[in-house]
Amino acid sequence: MLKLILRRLVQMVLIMAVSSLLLFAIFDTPEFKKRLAVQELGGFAVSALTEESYKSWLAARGLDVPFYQRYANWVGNILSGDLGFSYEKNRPVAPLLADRLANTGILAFFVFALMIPLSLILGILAGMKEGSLQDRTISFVSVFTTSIPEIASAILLTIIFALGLGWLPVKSAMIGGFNFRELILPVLTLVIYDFGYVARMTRASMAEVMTSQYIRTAILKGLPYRRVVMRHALRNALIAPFTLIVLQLNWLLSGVVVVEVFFEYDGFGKLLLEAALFPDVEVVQACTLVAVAVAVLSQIISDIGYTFLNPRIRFA
Amino acid sequence: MSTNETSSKMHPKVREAQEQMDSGRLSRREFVRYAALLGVGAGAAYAMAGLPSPAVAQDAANLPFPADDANAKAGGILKVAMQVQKIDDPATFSWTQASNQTRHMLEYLAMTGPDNVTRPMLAERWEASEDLKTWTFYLRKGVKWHNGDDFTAEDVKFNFERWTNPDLGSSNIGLSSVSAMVEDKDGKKSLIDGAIEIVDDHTIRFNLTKPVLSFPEDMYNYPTAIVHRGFKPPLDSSMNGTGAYTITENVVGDRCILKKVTEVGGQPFEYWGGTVFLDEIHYYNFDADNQLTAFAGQSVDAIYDFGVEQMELAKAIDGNIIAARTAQCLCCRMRVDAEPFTDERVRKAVTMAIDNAAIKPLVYPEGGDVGENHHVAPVHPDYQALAPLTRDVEGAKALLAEAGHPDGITLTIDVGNTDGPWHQTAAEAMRDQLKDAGITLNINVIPASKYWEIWTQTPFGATAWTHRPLGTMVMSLGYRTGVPWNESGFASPEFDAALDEAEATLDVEARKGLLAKAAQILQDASVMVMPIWRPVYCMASKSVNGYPAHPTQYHQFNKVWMS
Amino acid sequence: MAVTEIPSGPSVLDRLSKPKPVAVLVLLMWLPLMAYVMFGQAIGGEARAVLLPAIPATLMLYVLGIRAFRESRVAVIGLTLVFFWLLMAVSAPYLPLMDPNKPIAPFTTPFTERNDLFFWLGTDFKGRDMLSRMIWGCQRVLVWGVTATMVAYVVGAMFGLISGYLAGWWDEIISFVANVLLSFPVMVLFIVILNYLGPSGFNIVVAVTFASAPAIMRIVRGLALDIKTRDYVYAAQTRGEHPLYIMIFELLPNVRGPIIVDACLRLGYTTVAITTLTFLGLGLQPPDPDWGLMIRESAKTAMLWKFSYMLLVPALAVSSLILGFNLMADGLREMSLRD
Amino acid sequence: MSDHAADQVPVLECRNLCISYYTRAGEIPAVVDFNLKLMPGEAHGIVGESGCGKSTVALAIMQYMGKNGAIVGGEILFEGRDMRQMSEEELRRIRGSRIAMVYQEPMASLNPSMTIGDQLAEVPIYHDGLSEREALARAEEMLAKVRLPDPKRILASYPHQISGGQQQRVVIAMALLSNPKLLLLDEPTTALDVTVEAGIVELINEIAEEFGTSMIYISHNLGLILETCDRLTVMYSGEAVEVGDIHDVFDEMRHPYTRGLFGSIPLPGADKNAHPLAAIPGQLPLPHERPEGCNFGPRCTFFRDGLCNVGRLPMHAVPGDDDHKVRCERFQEIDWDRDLPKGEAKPPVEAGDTVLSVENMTKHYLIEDGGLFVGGSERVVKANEKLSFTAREAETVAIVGESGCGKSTFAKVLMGLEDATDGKVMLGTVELGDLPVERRNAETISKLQMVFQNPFDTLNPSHSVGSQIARVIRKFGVASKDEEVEEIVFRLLDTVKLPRDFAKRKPRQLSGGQKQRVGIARAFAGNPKVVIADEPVSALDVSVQAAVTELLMDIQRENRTTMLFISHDLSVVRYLADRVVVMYLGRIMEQGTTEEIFAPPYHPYTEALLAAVPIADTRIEKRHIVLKGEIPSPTNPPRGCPFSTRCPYMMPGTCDAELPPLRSFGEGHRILCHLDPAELAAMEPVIKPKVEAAE
Repeated sequence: MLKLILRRLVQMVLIMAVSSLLLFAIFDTPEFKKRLAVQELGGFAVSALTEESYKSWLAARGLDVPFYQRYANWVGNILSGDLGFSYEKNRPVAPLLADRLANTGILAFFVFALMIPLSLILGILAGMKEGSLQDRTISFVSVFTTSIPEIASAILLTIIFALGLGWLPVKSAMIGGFNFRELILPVLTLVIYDFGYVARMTRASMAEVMTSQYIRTAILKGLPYRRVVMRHALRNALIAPFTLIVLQLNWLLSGVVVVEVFFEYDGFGKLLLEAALFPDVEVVQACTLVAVAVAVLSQIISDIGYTFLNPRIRFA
Repeated sequence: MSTNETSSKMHPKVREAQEQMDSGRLSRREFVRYAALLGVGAGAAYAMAGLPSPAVAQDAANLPFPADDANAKAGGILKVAMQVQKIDDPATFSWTQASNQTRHMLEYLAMTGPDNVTRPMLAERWEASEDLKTWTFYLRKGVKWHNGDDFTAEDVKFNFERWTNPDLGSSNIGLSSVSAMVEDKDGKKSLIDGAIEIVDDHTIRFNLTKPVLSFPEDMYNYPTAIVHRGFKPPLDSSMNGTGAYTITENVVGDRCILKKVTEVGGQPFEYWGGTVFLDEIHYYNFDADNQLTAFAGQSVDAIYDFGVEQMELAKAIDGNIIAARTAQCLCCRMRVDAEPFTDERVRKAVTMAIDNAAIKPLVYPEGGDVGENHHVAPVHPDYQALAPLTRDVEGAKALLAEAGHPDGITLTIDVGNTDGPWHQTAAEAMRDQLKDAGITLNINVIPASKYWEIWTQTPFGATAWTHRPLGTMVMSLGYRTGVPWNESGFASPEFDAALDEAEATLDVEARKGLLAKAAQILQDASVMVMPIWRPVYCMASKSVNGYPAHPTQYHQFNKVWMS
Repeated sequence: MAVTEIPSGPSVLDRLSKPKPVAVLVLLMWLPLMAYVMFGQAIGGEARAVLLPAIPATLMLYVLGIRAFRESRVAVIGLTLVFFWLLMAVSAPYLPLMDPNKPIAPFTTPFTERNDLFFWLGTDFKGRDMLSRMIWGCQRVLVWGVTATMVAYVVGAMFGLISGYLAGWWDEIISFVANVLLSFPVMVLFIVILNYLGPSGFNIVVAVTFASAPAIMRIVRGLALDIKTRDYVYAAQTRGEHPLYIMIFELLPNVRGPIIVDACLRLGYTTVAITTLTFLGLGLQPPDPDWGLMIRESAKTAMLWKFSYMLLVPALAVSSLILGFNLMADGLREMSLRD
Repeated sequence: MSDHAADQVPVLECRNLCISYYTRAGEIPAVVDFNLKLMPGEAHGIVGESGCGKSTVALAIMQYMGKNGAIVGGEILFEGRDMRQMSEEELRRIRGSRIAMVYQEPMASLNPSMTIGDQLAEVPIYHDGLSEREALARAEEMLAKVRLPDPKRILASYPHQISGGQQQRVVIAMALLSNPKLLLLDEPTTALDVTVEAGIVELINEIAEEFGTSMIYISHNLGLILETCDRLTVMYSGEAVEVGDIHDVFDEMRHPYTRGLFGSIPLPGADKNAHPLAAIPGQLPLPHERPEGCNFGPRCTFFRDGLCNVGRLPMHAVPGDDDHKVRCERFQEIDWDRDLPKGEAKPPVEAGDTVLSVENMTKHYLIEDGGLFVGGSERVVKANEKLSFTAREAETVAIVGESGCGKSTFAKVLMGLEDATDGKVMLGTVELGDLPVERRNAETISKLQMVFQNPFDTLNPSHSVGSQIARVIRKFGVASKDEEVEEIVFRLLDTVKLPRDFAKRKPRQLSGGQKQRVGIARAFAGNPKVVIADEPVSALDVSVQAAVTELLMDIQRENRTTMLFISHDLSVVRYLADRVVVMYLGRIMEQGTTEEIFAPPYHPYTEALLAAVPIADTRIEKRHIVLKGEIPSPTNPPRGCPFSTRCPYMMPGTCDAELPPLRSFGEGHRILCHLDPAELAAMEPVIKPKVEAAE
């Protein structure tokens, strides 16, 4: 097990190294540098720059050296704890990223706090009696909600709760400090899109377990139905959803982009998009590293969890 | 300063101008602007023109600000939705927004009001020599820096020295006033010795190499904010200004918070400009998509700028929409050295097939001016109307046929929407009109940043030009042979000569005529389709009083108050 | 000898005995639509003529589809939704619609008349007819979405087969690359790739391929690992078939079934991705109508109860298409489980 | 025991039981008009082929029908009470305590995420209200009773940590924990190896004696039923066709299907030349395609139109024996002694020259115990160790062994999918051992073909039958023109007795037996010299097995092909093999002609194997040998003789230390054993005719 985790971590570092080098190479084109200059100086100004002053502008930003050299510096800095500097936001990346990650973390916390119980309960209720009315209802609702992409559910929720009923604020910029009411719509948007998927997977897992032979054994042993479900079915049925939920962390990093942009919530996704469009290379780099780390760590957690929940692997 | 005092030292040109006004060759409004530039107090100038002076404080302080509103209440926070940029060095600002962030902390020598009249600000008054080559600025006494220092001529000199240092990369060096203090030495620009003279603590004189009329106007160009003589970038490290407010927090892309300065080193701070009402000014960074929503949700009290596409939305929200005429435009220029535009007939066919007057209402139903396919706007003081353009579809077809495209031609225009989606709307309207003349226009929409990479090279592109105070200024920036921003590749000695002549002519009326000549050359060459001079819209909630609309979108909130 | 032999098709017997009307119909529907959307401008003036054969083909396919799916009500609903949009896509130039790009009467609310024209779904901020934009808008989503998914499948299946069947170093390398790509959240990958390549339909295809192919590769790899233990593969190996032959003729046809369900789901994801990316400004570009673009443009102008129809229309349109794909996937899965 | 007192209440009685499944196609009757009476202490067998409804009956008795099954008629009386009238709670109390069940797949029947102790303890906790400690103690006791070593360790184990045989013992222990009145055993040994199966069967018999539990034993294997049951129901296609005392049914069967079944299984005495098997023609009807009248009608040689295909047939009691009933309208008209089904006798085939010779063939695998970077330990798995034997033209050589014996690896090396580590494999003059299939030429490849075990896997479901055969024809260069290829495809289909229009069919339209025929056609399409048949019939139903086996033999006979017949079923081997190779854990333990193998001297493992195979013949008496333990893992074989851990003759210090010598008994008969040749020769035959015929 330890070996597996170690291997994953080594793999993570490898992936990070490969992807960040690639990113540096990608963002090294003259077009990107020019774009950066345009963003900073304005289109008119850039085209009025002489070759020489453009070069000195590049030098001032350290963009005049080949990307591998910058990469080496950057890696050195990373190792010493310096994540770089944001051209766009004019501040070091580390505190910037920390702020944004914290915001996304808050968002994610509420999403999971709502989504996990909701999807597991619905999934189990549906999977317990495959083909029953409650199953078909829950299944249909979950297909339906997963079919509404975040952007559409954000719109629908905004129209209903903010524009129509006026119960909630339209945007979540939180300019007056943290405001729970502004968090509701983004959280709901993400939950609506995601819970259906997890519920369906839970349902499938539960349904499969319920038709398994050991459940038949348990029933024919004369155990009460409650005991069969709670003791025999649940644990086995929840293995798959558990790993899935952990892996949703990775999904969430994708989902938050559109939600944060739509609701103007200052989180990781919005930062990433802004940085990519700017192009704020070091921020993109840092965001990507975080994303990869989250992805790989969630895989590790899901592996450990899977092993822990599944004695077949734990005592192999 | 009293009117008499001013008139005693009145610049001879003022008399000239007054004569022109009296003879009807100069509008009264233009006379006021002109006289103010030449050092006549704005109040006096208005009086000379026989116009009612706007409510500008007329007390002894000769303040550039509007008069205090009798009902004004002190206190409150003004929250404005605007892009929050970095403000490392005011001299190198690239955007108006950054200057708005610092405007209430770092002030200017002069200030151009919404009425386009330039009044003294940190300067108390100025004088120009008869040949307009020597300018003397008398600085306001009693202006204090936030660190307790007095504001002196040393501060001003320090700023000019910075601006003229090419290593800094300030765009101020390109201002006609500043550039007239600079010489080329060994291929490097540097300040001419003796160009700046400190007469005394509060008097400074500039000796220019060429006559410049617009010196005071230049001194309100957004990167000319005056910093303390000890300034070292970045600004964040030592916030120091002369304004009524100071920046307490500036988070790029998020917020910029200004607070009223109340005390300096234990001493109460007395602002030279009289009463200010707001306690704090907050700028919040919102996407264009979200700012009106934020406004409607009362997250902010005012919006820096919104596009015409949001007008209906804005109208539906409770608030004051404030529009200003500008010389901002969309210049759909054809590169005269790129196929198929090398053939003037093709270009002409394009301009002939388009009815600018029909496009404007589609793009800007309210406000704005119809363009005339050259680059002088009706708001420019040196504008003179040309003969109206008429659409001639048949003529366009004939020209096309003559140019070897009897079955029509397919053109592609690059649109970057750098200034908002209205670019595209305008291009689409052009497309619909061109269709009638057998010209198929493909609209290639590309991201703004991409557009800035190609704007000077693309054969056919829609470029947004920002507001500049003078027609001559923008004409020489954009259409002189070989200048860097000459995006159309237009090269006409005739045009250059006409422009030179216009710039050298101080007689307003003559100058207008000469500029019109240059404009006519440009129009005849069919270099561009210039359908529209756009208005700018900003918005303030009803509780914001005295929110000024400035064509350059400069914020001046000293006399703004919240009810 | 045998190693260099180029594999031939399964058999003449098989090929002759089975004409494939469905495949012909699919091509008849798809190719014109693709040509129209991707190269419409190049074709020029009467480009819409190419769509003529596609309309009856779409209708016939729908009828065939209904017959094939009749066992599952869910699948029929899904199919109906998808084919509704397909039909709209192929027949949009022939429908009595206003020009989707022409500004007529800005901010006209739905079901009102203005300038002697009746606007069922109102107009947007530029005054363009929403109904017309909604119907035209499905063309690009469908064409680019399906194309991107197909390309992703070709690439993913290819690598999956190689990785699963050949195993060893091939597997190590391909799996590592897939892992690298899978470690990026999809949206991060999209943003980085599209930012690099610039926004356009073709680049969306590339981005979707990068984002989806690794997952597809994993599925196919898993299936290949399973199928390669089957006796018929063993039989092919023992008669000395070239690995390429085995992958293409023994594995691929059997991988096809299980991945059809996944493909339907993935079509949904791709539609979401394209709409979202376009909303973020990284996808399809204006002026031609597209749902994501409609949302993007309206988000600036319509954040008000009385203008919310501008957002509602594209949001519901895109949801209905995705619902169609998902229900089809559900129905197909249900049917495959019953067999 | 046959005359029960009238007052004795049957433990279980099924009356006119009808069970249906509801599917898309509508209601499908799974079991129709099923009657059964089980007295206390009685063991009742239900035998039948797949789809006959035997497992459905068991689940119906438990009242567990799944979501689309339902009991549509009749009664199930448990100790006189109709279970269909009971409430869920009443049922729950009966399940697991009064009626218990043992399942076919022990691994799947145990919850993978609970310890065995927890799973066992539940039964007494919920049925007898014991505390957890008491329950665990009872569980431990019971584990000891089912002869599981170290019950404490097993209680703490998870199911996957113990072997399949142990799992089944756990399931049996679980069933016995509450001392049930009735035990349902649904194919309890099918998933197990023969020698392990023998142990379980022994256990079941002991339980019956010790606990006096009534049992219903469901199996497809007549031999097993004979070893375990008192009475027997033969089911065919949802109906009981014959019920009676085990000896009555075995010796005086009165239904054509029952007799057909017995004719299809290779009993001792059957011989491929003199007494070939008599297959039942046709195939099992699908549940929704059952014929009118007698379900067996279409396959029955005694079928009479207007009699057998009219209405629903009742059960008739055999005159003179009320307990013996048959569902046949003509059973009294048939001369049961004369009309014995008989295959056509065929002349024996003379074996030719040596075609294949294997000499010291060794195959080792390296398994890397993955380390993070390097330094993971490597283990050697000795899959095949020094195999030597020869096969001659037209000869059938059977390779016999249980799981893990290395027979599949051997096939892989032969087919060129693996390289031999050492030794030689000669096909004619071509050395195959280190010649992978890619480097073999078409001729070599076509000389050596294979028939696979699993009919559902053997054909690619995506291609038509014809195209799959055609591919082989082309590939081996038999023909290349389309017409010629088609002609050959048709001829091959004729050969395997399939209609020509099957060429166009997809495999899913074929039954298991038909697929296997196509597989045979494909193997013979390239005119091979040697065909490896890997358990070609073990996955088929009994009545189909015979036909496919006969077909295979006929084609082999005709083409004078050498056949390597891999099997675990000694009955089949004895029937068709000329020579036999017995393998255990990668080594050949014994080889010789079929007669030599089936008569002493035996290798102790051969002896145990022979004793373990159930034989459905009442006239045969078998010695009782049950091996202890399980087959060791090939990755960790015992030292010395691989069989030493289970051998009843094990001599400590010798057998578990040194590799035994190869002892030769006459030409070709070799035994790998430490036992003295004399001792080996003195062994008694395992199978011999019963001295006294059963009554």
